[in-house]
Amino acid sequence: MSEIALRIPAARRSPLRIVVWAAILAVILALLPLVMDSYRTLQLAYGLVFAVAGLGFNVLLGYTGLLSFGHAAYFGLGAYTVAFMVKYLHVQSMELFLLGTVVSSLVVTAIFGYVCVRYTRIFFSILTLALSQVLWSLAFKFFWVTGGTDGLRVPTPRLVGIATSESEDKIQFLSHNYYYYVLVIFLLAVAVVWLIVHSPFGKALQAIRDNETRARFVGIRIRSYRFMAFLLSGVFTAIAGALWVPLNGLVTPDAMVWTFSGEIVFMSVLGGFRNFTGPIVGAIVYNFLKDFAVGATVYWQTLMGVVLIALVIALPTGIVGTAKLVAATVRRRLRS
Amino acid sequence: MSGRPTRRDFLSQLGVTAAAAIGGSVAGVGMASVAHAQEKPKGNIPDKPFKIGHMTFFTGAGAVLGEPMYKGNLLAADEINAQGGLLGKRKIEILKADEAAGTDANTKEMRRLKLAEKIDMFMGITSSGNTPALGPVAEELKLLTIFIDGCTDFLFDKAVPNPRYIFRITNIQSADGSTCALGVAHTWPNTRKVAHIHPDYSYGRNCYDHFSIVTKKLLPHAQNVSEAWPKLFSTDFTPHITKTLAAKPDLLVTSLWGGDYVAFYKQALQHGLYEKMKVATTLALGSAPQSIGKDHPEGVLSGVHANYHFSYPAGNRWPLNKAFVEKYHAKFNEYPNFQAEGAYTATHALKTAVEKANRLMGGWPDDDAIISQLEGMMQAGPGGYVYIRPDNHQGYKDAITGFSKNVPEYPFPILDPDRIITIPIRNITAPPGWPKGEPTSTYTWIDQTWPQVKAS
Amino acid sequence: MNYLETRKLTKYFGDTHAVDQVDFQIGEGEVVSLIGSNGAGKTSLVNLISGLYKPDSGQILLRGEDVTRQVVQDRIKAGIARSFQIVNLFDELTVVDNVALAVFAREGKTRWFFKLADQDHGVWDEAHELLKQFGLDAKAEQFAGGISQGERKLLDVAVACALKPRLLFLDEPTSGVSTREKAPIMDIISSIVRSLKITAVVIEHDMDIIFRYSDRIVVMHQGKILASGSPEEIRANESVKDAVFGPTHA
Amino acid sequence: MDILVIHLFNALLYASVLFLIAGGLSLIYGVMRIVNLAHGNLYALGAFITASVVGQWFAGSTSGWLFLLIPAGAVGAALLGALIEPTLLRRFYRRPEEYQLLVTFGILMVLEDLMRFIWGPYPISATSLFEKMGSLRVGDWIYPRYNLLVIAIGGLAGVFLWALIYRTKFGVLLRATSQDMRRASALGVNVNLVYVEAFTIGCFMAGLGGAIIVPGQSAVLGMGVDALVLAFIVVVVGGLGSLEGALFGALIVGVVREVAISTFPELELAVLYLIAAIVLLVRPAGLFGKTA
Repeated sequence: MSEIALRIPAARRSPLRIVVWAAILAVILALLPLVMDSYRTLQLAYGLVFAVAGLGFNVLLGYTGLLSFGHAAYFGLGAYTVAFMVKYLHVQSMELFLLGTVVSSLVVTAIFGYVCVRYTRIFFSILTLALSQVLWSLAFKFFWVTGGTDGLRVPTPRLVGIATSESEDKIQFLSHNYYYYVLVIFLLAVAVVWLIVHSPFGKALQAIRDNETRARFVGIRIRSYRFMAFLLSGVFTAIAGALWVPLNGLVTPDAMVWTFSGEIVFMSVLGGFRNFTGPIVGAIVYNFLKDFAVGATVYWQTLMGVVLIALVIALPTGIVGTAKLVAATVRRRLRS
Repeated sequence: MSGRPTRRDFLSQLGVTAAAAIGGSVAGVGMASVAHAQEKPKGNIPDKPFKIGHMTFFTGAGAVLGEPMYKGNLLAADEINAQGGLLGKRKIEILKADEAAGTDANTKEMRRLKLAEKIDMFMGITSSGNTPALGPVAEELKLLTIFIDGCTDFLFDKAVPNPRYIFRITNIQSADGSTCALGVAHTWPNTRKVAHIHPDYSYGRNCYDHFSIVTKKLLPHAQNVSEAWPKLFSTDFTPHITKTLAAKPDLLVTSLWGGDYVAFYKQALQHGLYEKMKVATTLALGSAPQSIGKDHPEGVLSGVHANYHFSYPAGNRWPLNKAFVEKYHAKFNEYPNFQAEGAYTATHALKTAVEKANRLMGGWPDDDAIISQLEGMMQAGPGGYVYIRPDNHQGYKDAITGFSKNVPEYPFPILDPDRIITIPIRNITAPPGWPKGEPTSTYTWIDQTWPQVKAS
Repeated sequence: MNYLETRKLTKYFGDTHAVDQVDFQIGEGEVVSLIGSNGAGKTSLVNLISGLYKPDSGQILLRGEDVTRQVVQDRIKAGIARSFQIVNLFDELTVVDNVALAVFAREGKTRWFFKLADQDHGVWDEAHELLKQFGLDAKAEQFAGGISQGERKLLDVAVACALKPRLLFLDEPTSGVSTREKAPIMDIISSIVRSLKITAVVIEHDMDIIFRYSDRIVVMHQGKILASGSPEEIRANESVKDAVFGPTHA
Repeated sequence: MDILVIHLFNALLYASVLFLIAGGLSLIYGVMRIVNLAHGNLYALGAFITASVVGQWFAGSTSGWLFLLIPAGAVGAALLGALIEPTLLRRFYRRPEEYQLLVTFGILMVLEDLMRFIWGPYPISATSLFEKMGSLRVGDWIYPRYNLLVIAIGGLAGVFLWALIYRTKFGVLLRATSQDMRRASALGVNVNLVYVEAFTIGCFMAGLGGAIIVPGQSAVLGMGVDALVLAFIVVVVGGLGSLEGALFGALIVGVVREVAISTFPELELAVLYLIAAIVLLVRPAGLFGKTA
C-alpha cells in the first residue's frame, strides 16, 4: 500500500497530445547527431537498441508482473539469427534480418513461453534463467555452428536495399545511416508497444499483474495472456539483438549469458519499470553510465553495483518514477 | 613407399632442434636497434603525450595473464619516457581498460578510447574471443593497434584477412598444438595411446585440432583413448583425471593454463598421474612462471605458448633478455611471462618504427608511415627476433618448448636449459597466399602438404 | 427447474471434509444467504461453484446443464460471477479501470491489441454509469489500492456486476467494514441486485443483515447443509441455534 | 570395480561442496524468501580467506594445527553475512522480488571487485594441507585423502544442519518463522534475530564450501558467479527452500556430472542445465519443494 500511495495514476491524455510530444522527441533524437560527435551518437544508437530490448522486457515485468532473468537469451537469439543468415544464407539486407529474427524468436519464445508461463514469481525467474543458460551453453558448445567463444562476424548490412561501399568509413556509416535506421525501428517499436499496453489487451495484462485470481474471475484466460505477453516481450528483445549486431560487428555467447539478463533488469529498474518511458530512459542512461564507469576505473563493477544498490534503496521507482513524483510535488506546492 | 620420409628426416627438415640451444637466430646480429636508438630526431616534434589505450584483463580469472601484459607495456614505456619519450619528446601515457567488461563493452570502450580520449594507439587483449571482435573495430576506427595476444588464427584468417591498422605480436594459436605435437614426436616417438584434457573453449579446441593433425602425419600409430573438456577456469579436475587414468594412455596432452593448470597438477600428483604416463602441455609454464611449485614433476613437456620463457635465451647469451628479466623482476617482484615480453617488445617495436619513419621523412610520422615501418620489421626483443609479416601483420618468432626442471636458482621449475626445443615458425604455419581454410589455414596446410611419415 | 443445483458436491482438504455431499439449490431471482460458523464450508462451496476449486466428486448444474468440468471463464460466460471475502481488486489500476476491465472482458475485447482502450467510449460510459450506481464515481480516477475499505468492498461487487451476471455470489460483502457502514453498503448492493433481477447468494455473519435482505437462508455446518428456509423458519430452528450460534446463545 | 569406487568418490566430492553452497542458499530462501544472487561470492570469499590464511600467512608452516584454520573462510563469510543482512537485505523482505534480486545483484558486483582489490588477480591456494595428507590406495588406484575429508565435512555439515533444524530450540524458532513470520512474531519470537542467524548460517555454509576446496583446488576470481549458477541448478532440481532437496540435488548433479564427463565429455556443461530444465518441467517446485 505504501508504495501505491507514492504514485499518482497517469492522467488520461488525448492521444493527440502524446503524438505531439513523441514527435518533438523524435525530432530531437533525429537532430542530435548533427550536434554530437560520432562517438556519442554511437552511444546513443546503443542506448536506443537497448531501449527496444527494455520496452520488450517491460511488457513482461512492468505490465504482466513477471520478472524474467533470462532475457539475454532472446537478445542473443536475435543476434545469432542475423549471424546465421549471413553465414549460411548469405543474406545482407537488414529488413530480411529483422524478418528472420521475428520468425526465429517467435518459434523459440513460443516453446520457452509455453513452459514458463505456467509459473510466476521467483519460480518464473529461475526457470527463465535456466532455459536461457541452456541456449547459452548450446551457443558455447556447438562451435562448429556458432563459432563458440570466437563468435560469428556480421558485416555491414544493406539498409533498405542500399549497399554501402567497402571504402565508406564504417564509423560514419554507423553514426549516421545506421543511427537513423535504428531510430526509425526504435520509434516504430515505441509506437507499437505503446499501443499494445494501452489496448484492452494491455489492460488485461496489468490486471493479471495486479491480481491473478481476480483477473480469472472477470473471465481472462491468464495463461494465454501471459503467453502472448511472453511472445511479444521475447520478439521485441530479439529485434533489439538483431539491431545490435551490426553495431557490435560480432556476436559471441556473452550476449546470452545470465549476467547480461541481469543488466537488462538493471536498465529497466534504473528508468523505472512501472512507467512506459522508464525502460527507454533507463537503457540510454545505463549505457552512458556503464561506458563512463568502464572508462573511469578498473573497479567499474563496484561503481555499477553501488549505483544499483543505492537505486533500489533510495529510488525504487527509478528515474522516471522519481521525476514524476518530484514534478507532482512541485505542482502541488505551486498550487497551494 | 619411397616417397615417404622417415620421421627423423622430416623433423630435421622442419628444423626441430633440441639442444643446449645457442639460439641460432639470436647470435651475431646483436643489438642493432638499441645501438643507434639515440640519434637526434629530425624536424619539429610536438611534445604532447603519446596516448596508448591498453586493454587487458584486470579483473576476473583472466587477470593472471592480463596483469603481466600491462606490466610489460608499462616497463617499456618507463624506459622510453626516461629518455624523454618517443623521439625524445612525446612521453607515453597509458590508459587502462578492463577487457573483462565483456566483448560488447570492449567494442564500445575501444571506440570511446579513440573517439573520446583520442588515443594514438591501442594495445593489449588477452582473450582469443576478443581480437576477432576488436580487430574489425580498430580497422573501422583507423586506429593503430598492436594486439599482444588474443592469438586465434581466426583473426587474420577470417575476421580481418587484409589488415591495415592492426598488428599482432605473439605467436599464432595453431603453433601451440603443432609445437607440442612436434615435441612429442621428437622426444617420445613410440607414443601409442593419447589422452586429452583441454579447457572447453576455442584455445583448447585449437590445440586439440593441431596436435591431432600433426600427430596424424608424424605418429601414424598413435590413437586417442580419452578426451575431457573441463570448463575454462574450473578448479576441480578430479573426474577428468579419473577418466584419463582409466583409459591407461602413454601420454596426456593438455592445454590447461594459469590457475587451471596449477590446480590440475596438484590434484594429478595426488592421483599419481605423472608416474603413470608422459605429459605434454602447451602453456603449463607460460602463464605465470612463479605459480608452479617445485613439486611439479620434472621432464614434463612444458609449453610456453610456443613463444617465450624468461629463462631462454639464458645468461649473457642474449643481453636483451637478461636486462629485461632483471628490470622486470626489480620493478614488479615477479618473473615476466610471454605476455609481458610481447607487450614490452611491441612497445619497443613502436619506438623503432617511429624513429625509422622520422629519419626518412622528418617530423612526427603519421600512422601510415609508422605502419609501413612496422610491416616487415625485424625487431629484437628479449625472446629473440620477431618478424612482422607484411601481408598479414602477424609477428613471427621461432616456436619454443622444453622440459620442466628444477634448478637451485629459482624457487619454481624452469625449462631445462639443456633440452630446449626450437622450431622455425614459418615451417609450422601456413605461408602467405595459402587459401583460408577450416578450422584454420594452418590446419589445412599441414593436412595437405605435410607427408605422412613412414611408420617405424 | 432450479436455476442452480449441486448434486452430492464434495471437496476434501486432506482429512477435512470442507464440502461434504452437498445438494444445494437456488431458484431464479432468489436472494439466498449462506450462513454457518467459520469452517462450515460456505466459502468452499462458493469456490466450487464459481470454479476456483475443482470438486472431488459430485455435479454442478446450471439451468439443468452440467458445468462441473467447465473452467472459470466459461462459467462467467454462462452468467456466474462473484466477489471475494478478502477484497480482490486490481490495486494498481484506477477504480474506473477495474470496472472497465470487466466490461472489456465481458465483451471479449481484451483480445484486441491495436486499439486504444481509452477510445472505446461505450465501455467507459458503461463503467462510469455503474460506478455512479455504486456511489464510487467521485473516486473513478484513483488507484483502487488507495481508497477506503468500504469503498473497496463496493468496488469488488461492482466489478462482479460489470460482468452482467445472472447468478452472483457475494462472499461477505461487509466483512472488515465498520458496523456503521454495513447497512449503506448492503442497501446499495441489494437495490442493484433486485433491480437487475440477479439471482444472488450472500455469505454473511451479521444476522441483522441476513434477516433483512434475504429471501431464504441456508445453514451449513461441518461441510453439510443443516437447514434451509425463510428467515422466520431459521430463526425458530433449534438445531441451527446450537450449531451456528453455540448452545449458550439462547 | 575399483574404478566405480573412484567415480563415486568424485561424485561425492563435488556433491559435498555443492551441498554446502546450495544448502546455504536454500536455507536463506526457506526462512527469508529471498534469493541471494551474491551467495556464490560468499563461497568465493571463504575460499580466498582460507587460501590467504593457510596458504600465505602460514605458508612455511607444516604444522598439523593448520587444519584448524580451514574454517577461517567460513567464519569470514559468516561475519560478512551478519553484517549485510541487517544493514542491506532486511529492508527488502517486504518488497517485490525484482528489488531483492537486484540488490543482491549489486552486492555480487561489489564483492567481485572487493576480492580482486584485496587478493589481486592471481589464483591462490593452500596446497600444503592437500599434500600433507597424501593419498590412499584403492586397488590399483591412488586417491587423495584430503578429498575424503571434504566428503566427510560435507556429510557432517548435513547431519549438523539436520540436527540444528529438527532437534534444537533454535530449529523450532527457525521453522516457525519460515512457515509464518507474522505468527511467529506474535508469539514472541525475535524474528529479526532469527533472520540474521539464519542468514549467517547460510553464509557460513557457503564460506565453508569455499574454504574446504582451497587446499585441493584454488581460489580464482569469477569462481563465485560460476558456483551460483551451479547452486541454482541444485536448488531447482531439489526444490528451493528445502534442505533435503539441496542434498539430493547436489548428489544428483554430482553423479550426473561424473557420468557425463566420463561418457559424453562434450555435454559436461549443457547436461546440468538440461536436468534443471527437465525437472522444472515435470515438477516446477523441484523434487522436494512445495509450490507456493
